[in-house]
Amino acid sequence: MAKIKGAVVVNKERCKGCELCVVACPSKVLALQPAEVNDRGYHYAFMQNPDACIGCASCGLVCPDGCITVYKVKL
Amino acid sequence: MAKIKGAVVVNKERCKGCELCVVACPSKVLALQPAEVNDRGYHYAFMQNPDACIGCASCGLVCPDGCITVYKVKL
Amino acid sequence: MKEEIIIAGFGGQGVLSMGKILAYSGLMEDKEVTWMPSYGPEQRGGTANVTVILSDERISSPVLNSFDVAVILNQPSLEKFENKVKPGGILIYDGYGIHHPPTRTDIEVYRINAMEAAIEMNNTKALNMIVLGGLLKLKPMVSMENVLKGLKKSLPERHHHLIPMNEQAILKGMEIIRKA
Amino acid sequence: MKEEIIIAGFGGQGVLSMGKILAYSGLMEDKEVTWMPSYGPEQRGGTANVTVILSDERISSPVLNSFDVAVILNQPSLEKFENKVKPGGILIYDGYGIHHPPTRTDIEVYRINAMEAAIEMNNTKALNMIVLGGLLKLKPMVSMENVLKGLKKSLPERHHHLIPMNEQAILKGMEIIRKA
Amino acid sequence: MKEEIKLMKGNEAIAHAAIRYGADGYFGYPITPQSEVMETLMEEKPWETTGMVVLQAESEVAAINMVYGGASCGKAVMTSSSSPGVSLKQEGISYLAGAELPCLIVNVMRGGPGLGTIQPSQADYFQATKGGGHGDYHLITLAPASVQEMVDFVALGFDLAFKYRNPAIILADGIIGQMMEKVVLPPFRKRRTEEEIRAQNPWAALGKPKDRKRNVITSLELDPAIMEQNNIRFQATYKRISENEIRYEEINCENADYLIVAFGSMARICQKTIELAAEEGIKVGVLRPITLWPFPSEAIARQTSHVKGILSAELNAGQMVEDVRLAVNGKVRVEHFGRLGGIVPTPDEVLAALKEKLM
Amino acid sequence: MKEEIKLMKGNEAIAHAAIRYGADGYFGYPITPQSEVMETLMEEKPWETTGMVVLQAESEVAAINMVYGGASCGKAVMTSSSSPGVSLKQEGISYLAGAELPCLIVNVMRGGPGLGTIQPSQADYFQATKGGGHGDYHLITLAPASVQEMVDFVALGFDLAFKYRNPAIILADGIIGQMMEKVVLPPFRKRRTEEEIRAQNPWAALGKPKDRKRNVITSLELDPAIMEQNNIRFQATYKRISENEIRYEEINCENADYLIVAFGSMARICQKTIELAAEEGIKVGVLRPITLWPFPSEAIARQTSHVKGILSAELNAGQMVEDVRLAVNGKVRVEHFGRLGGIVPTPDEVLAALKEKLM
Amino acid sequence: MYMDINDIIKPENLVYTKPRLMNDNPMHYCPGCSHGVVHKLIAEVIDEMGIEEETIGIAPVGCAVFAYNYIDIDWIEAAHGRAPAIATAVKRLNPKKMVFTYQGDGDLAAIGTAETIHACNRGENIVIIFINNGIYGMTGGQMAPTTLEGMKTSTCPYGRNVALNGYPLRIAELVERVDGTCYVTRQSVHTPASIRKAKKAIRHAFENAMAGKGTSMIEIVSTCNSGWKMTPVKANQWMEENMFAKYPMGDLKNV
Amino acid sequence: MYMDINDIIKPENLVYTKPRLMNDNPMHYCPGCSHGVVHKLIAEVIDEMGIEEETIGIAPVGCAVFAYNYIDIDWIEAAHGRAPAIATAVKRLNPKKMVFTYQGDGDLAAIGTAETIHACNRGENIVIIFINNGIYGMTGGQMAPTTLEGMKTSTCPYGRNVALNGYPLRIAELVERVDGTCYVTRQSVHTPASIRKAKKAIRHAFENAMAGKGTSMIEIVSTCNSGWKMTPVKANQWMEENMFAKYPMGDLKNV
Ligand SMILES: Cc1ncc(C[n+]2csc(CCOP(=O)(O)OP(=O)(O)O)c2C)c(N)n1
Ligand SMILES: Cc1ncc(C[n+]2csc(CCOP(=O)(O)OP(=O)(O)O)c2C)c(N)n1
Ligand code: SF4
Ligand code: SF4
Ligand code: SF4
Ligand code: SF4
Ligand code: SF4
Ligand code: SF4
Ligand SMILES: [Mg+2]
Ligand SMILES: [Mg+2]
Repeated sequence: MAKIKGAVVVNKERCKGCELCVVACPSKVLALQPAEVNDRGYHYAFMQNPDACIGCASCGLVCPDGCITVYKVKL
Repeated sequence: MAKIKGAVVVNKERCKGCELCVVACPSKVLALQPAEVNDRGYHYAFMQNPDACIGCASCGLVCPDGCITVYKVKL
Repeated sequence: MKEEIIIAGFGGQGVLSMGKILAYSGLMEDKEVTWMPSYGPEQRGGTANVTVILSDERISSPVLNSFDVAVILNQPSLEKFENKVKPGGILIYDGYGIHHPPTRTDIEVYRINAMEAAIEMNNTKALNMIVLGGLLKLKPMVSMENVLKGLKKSLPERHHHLIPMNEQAILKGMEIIRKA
Repeated sequence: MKEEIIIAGFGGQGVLSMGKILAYSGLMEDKEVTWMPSYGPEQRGGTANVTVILSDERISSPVLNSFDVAVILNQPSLEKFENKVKPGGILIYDGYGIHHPPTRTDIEVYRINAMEAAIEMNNTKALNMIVLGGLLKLKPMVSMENVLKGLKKSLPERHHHLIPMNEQAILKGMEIIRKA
Repeated sequence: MKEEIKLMKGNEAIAHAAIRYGADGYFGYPITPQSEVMETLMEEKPWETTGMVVLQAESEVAAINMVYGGASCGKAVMTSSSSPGVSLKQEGISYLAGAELPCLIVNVMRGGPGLGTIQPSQADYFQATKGGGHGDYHLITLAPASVQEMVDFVALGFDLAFKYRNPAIILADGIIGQMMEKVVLPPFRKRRTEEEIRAQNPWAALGKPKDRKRNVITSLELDPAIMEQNNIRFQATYKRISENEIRYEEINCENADYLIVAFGSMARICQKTIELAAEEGIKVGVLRPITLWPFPSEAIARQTSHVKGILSAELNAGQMVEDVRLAVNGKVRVEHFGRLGGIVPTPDEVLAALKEKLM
Repeated sequence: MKEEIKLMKGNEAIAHAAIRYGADGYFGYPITPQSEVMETLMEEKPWETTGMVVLQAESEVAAINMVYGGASCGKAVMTSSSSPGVSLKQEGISYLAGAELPCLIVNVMRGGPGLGTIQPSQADYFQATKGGGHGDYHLITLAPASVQEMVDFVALGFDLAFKYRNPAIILADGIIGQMMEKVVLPPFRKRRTEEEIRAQNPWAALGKPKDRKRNVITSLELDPAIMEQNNIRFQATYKRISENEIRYEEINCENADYLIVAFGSMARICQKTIELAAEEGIKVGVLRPITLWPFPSEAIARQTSHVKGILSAELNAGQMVEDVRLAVNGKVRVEHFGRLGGIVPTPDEVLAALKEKLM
Repeated sequence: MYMDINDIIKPENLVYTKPRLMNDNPMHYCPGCSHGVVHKLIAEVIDEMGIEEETIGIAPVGCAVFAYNYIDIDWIEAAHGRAPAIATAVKRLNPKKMVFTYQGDGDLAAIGTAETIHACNRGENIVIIFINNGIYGMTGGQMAPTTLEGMKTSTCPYGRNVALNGYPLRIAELVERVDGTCYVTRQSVHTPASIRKAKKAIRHAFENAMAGKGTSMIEIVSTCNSGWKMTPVKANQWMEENMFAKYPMGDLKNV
Repeated sequence: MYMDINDIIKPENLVYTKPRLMNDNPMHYCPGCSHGVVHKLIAEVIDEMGIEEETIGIAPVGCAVFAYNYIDIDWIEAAHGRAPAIATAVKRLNPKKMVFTYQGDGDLAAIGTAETIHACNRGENIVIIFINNGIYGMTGGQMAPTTLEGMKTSTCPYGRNVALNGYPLRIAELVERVDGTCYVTRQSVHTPASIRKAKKAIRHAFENAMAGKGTSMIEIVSTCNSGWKMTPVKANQWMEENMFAKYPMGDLKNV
């Protein structure tokens, strides 16, 4: 079985830091920036643990603001 | 079994000649006046066949205008 | 020429359609016409009336408080309209529905036993046409030809076969109307 | 005496309640007060502002276009209100939310690192009280005693145990405000 | 089909005129004295001929919002009702004005307030002309005085509504709605195709092609600065309408000593008053506003050069008289005469009132 | 409990004043900027203390009809809303007037037309004073200019409504509703008992005892002759109200050369304009109508003896100015100044307008 | 034994007469209209329960708008469709009173749909009497939401066509599903037996309201012979043959 | 094998992104609001069906009033509660277009009850997307007809009490009973799986409308974390634990 690897890009300025992607990720890839905020004052999401990403798109699906783009490769 | 006899009084001026009492009567007691009309122009109901009345009150029940008073005696 | 007419009776007596035929007839004669009905809730049995004006000139007010001619088919209408007839005007009534006839002496009163005649003709629906005949006898404001044309216009196609019968009723009315 | 003040920031920063406490404090000093918030749809994260007027006399217009003091807690508000401060007036801002500080030179500009201090105090909710302290340091328009009374009035009973902590925050704010 | 002469009720006339105009839709709810509008449409089944949609809504509120929906697509849509039903439509009417949508509303007025009576009245003048709904807006208000005008004002109302992107209302009453008169019906016009609508009303929400931005029909604007600009635009439209679209009829006005201002069926009655007055040697003229908004203020003001007094005769307790007074601005005496609750005065009553109040 | 001094929003003030007045019921539906009225009532739970009923209705239409129901029983009941919601209530309001029912309506106006904006406005002046609903009727219209008046006018509105058996409306705006000011709350009054209501309002539908005929609350009358008599009775009531209940405030009017007429929050702003004008040596007075209907026409007419011009300053495109012109009847120049769509002008803007338009 | 009629017509032999609470005003209804029969039942129930002094009726816009002229209790005339909202306030402000609405199918099932559903959903302790005659009687026989498929009215002169006009709406089936109703039943008044049943239903509903059990709705499938353009006798037949299939008799809910 | 992120982030590896029809305007919704998720699904379905030029959306009064700012199709903003009436006219006048409404629970289940039931009963060929978040979000968190028993809102600050405020109203169960609906389903968008299901439901509904099968209603049980005064994550949990019992997931009707 081919191994799958993924990566996501979060639109930092669009993100509202709702945390829904964080809890939806099966691989605990994502987290909210603990201190830094974007221009609108939100602690935005980022890949804290990028290696674990399997490109399942769960984060993208649940993001209400359409901030997440997901990429996937089969190795 | 005691025989039952009834009689009805139709409020002639209130009657609108709708004929509902006529068809509701199980004993074919009632009819509409064929020619005569009341002040409001209606062919009102009357006891055409008074002897047949059994005082069942069906006519009174169905009369929308509350024109019929029913009396009954047990002989 | 200008005729201001009120027609009044019970709801089912064909008062409005009599007015309508009169109005259509006027239209056929190229007259100006207005037809203004009383209107109200739907219930059967109430009274109905219609004001019809036929005129050679543009008609101003469609609403009138006095009339050249009153055609009266029941008692309540008589009570309402008897004193709205202009002095010298005409009042026509059907004897069947009127128990207390009109009393004014400054107008011409006519009686037409239209209901009786209709029952005789075996067609109580013809009542209003008989009355119309009586009216036209007294006031030949439209020609018979145009009345028939008016009838055709006001009846839906599927009822056109009834026109000859209506014509008969009108002629009957012309025959039986008489001074009261 | 009359002070016309605008307080502005993000929705969650306690802007409206800071204004409310100021207004209540004024009430305790028997001043006339008006408190006029911006209002809008419920969504979190928008900006909010409130105009507070304290005066010894009856207040006419509660709506103002220029202010004696502006208290500014985020960038959009700075952009909106910087030029609404009267010449010679005061502008106070929190360094945390403001990346591009004010540029006017005809007004007195103060900076208060309230967010930093609040984080230090482990109580980001205290942000607005720290700022209030800073404001009162510059403009002692109400006595501390009456501020505490005002706090009591504006907080529901069940939150009265928080008053000492609020007092501390106010004192902190008085301490850390400084000319920018 | 060509022009046709017919005898019909005002309400029926509205229906026939709408079909012939090429209206796209009618949405209504029964109420006396105007139910014949929808009944005639249902009888005529224009959906089988011109393609016009006719729908009985669940309420007046639904009906006016259906009109809002249809108008949003650039369609020529209309509704009709009578006084209580029109009150229910006020929110919707304000939305139509706020979203700059053309449409035609018909009010065949009956006596109020409340359930009132079903007899004729003109007591919704204020509601139609000053804005019964909220906010600053105006309806182009047409007051027919004959069945022929019921026909004519359907086309006029739609045309003005589309010209200015603003709702128009025909303010009739029970008399005009219920009476039959001779009418000349205009020839049939084709309903506009979707392409024509897209071309003529580029703002219409008909689906977004690739080559334009999305169209949004809305009256919402939370930014007061922009909202003020919107309102300024509306006011500019009202100004243009006032400059171009005032209509009125002057009857016997040139040499009149007294002027009656009256609209709709009341104007018909007052025409007879002129005759009665002439018999007594009193020179009376009638100025009949045809557009109630915009109101013919200047035309009335001009009359003050020669008349001694003005009577505003209305089937209400005194509504249009305010606009007459505003027009006259104190130059001559202005009085009101009205009958209420469904009573229609006779021509001689009007004359008596004129004599009593002005002479 | 006694009088109390508090700091609160205008909307909250309405709620507290209603409880203290002894109101029997409130029926409302949420809408910005007045939702705090119902929210405060729900927080206060008066049903556990005074017995007042508070109910969130399914719509504004339901709410006004609940008011109609409560008023029919002789109860002191009220509703509140903002512009679009008040438009929906127009049929119900006309019914309340037509059935001669007392009640209190609150409109905290926002900018229109349509969904508009939620910012403050005074563009429902026509709707409230001329009759947004159908038929000839009037609402007793009170225009508060402070949170204290929001408190006071609840009692005043109810009292006038019951005195004349006619609905009263508080016509406020987003500023008055949302701002907090110091208020003195009146002491609590007991709600009237059923016996008291029966004695004071013998017309109330509360169940028919053997010793009177049935009470029927209705606005229907199919006989136009009787309906006209009903309307004549309403008009007589309006006349009595106009004779007895006009209220207004004159600020600096005695020696003024120019007069500003303004109501509600706009009058507050114009008070500051007086000061600014004085600095420039211009003598300006403000006449603040407190009752918008009946309108203080005579008080304004009296000012024409000494002022050179009048400015009607409003948060709308020109509504009250018509009543000012009608009052002045051409004697001095009357101009209008307004901001639209939720924009509130500053005192100096008003002064600039005054100078530009009148000097 | 021969007995003269006058020997029978004596107060002590009375078995049926116009209800005491129904006054002598002649009713404006068309001859044979179902409204009159239902009026009588309501008057009888109020009388029998001894609550005439505590009862407030809400009359609709519709043919029954003049109900207040015929039954001697206090009445409130409602704006079209709003009777349930009015009843809500009347009952909540006077919790011990008996409050009922009387509404037609245009009133209740068209313009008043929201008020009906929400009063039922709040479980207002009121009774809703719903006269379903499949037409707008008062205004001249227009289509109602309950008009049957194919049935002709003045606004569907070629018969109701579901593609154009939608389906006949069964309101009782809807309010049955709403939690606030305690009793939903469908009755008729076209025969002596059905009249007796309908009266029992009305009585049960009134008792529910007084006991605070929630909202009761009694739908009475009725005729409008005038709107249907039939004689009253024919209208009753037509109703049985056509209406009852779509609107079946009996209780839908009784908790 | 180690792979750099930049080796993955390449157009050819794209598996998920913001829908094409959703533009870049920042949405005004609170962080974590369900509205955004549903917007995305609608945008995707329209795109996938290739009907963007034929689709007209009706935006409500409610938090979603600005839906028209985010999805690049033609829109009509509706008066509060009236979207189904507007959609009726739009669809009947433009029978080939795809017309859908997007409504909150205050909009659809309170003030718009009559318009909703009647559009469904007429079987209008439209789609109704019904966002049931148990509260009036836009106006500051007042009680909605669908607010749960005991749930606190600004107009029931001590929790919804059925005696005072009535019962939570299940609209889907009502419109299911109405003959004009062809598809009535209840969905949610709180997990990737539920989002995938909800999208299928929306697609099915859109196809129904284009095929002229009648009215489809998709109720989406949603959160309003702001009105509920919870974090978005907590709100989703609370919804599962509390809302789903009263508003169970799944199809109620699919004909
Ligand atoms: C707001 C409003 N719309 C319409 C009307 C006109 N109207 C009077 S009665 C009625 C319908 C009557 O039908 P229904 O409720 O079925 O009662 P029925 O006469 O059949 O007993 C209508 C539409 C009105 N009075 N008010
Ligand atoms: C006629 C009218 N009444 C009330 C309002 C105020 N209002 C705006 S949105 C809303 C309710 C929103 O709730 P919901 O429909 O559940 O949508 P949500 O915001 O929860 O998504 C209300 C009552 C209005 N705009 N118009
Ligand atoms: S694509 Fe899957 S694994 Fe990767 S971050 Fe998103 S949810 Fe986690
Ligand atoms: S779900 Fe979207 S908005 Fe929420 S934190 Fe993640 S990226 Fe940001
Ligand atoms: S009482 Fe019975 S038997 Fe006698 S007339 Fe009436 S229905 Fe007939
Ligand atoms: S049922 Fe009554 S109204 Fe009808 S005919 Fe018999 S007595 Fe007369
Ligand atoms: S119109 Fe129909 S419902 Fe009305 S009274 Fe006549 S029969 Fe009865
Ligand atoms: S208030 Fe509620 S529904 Fe509205 S955007 Fe915020 S979370 Fe969403
Ligand atoms: Mg009916
Ligand atoms: Mg909601």
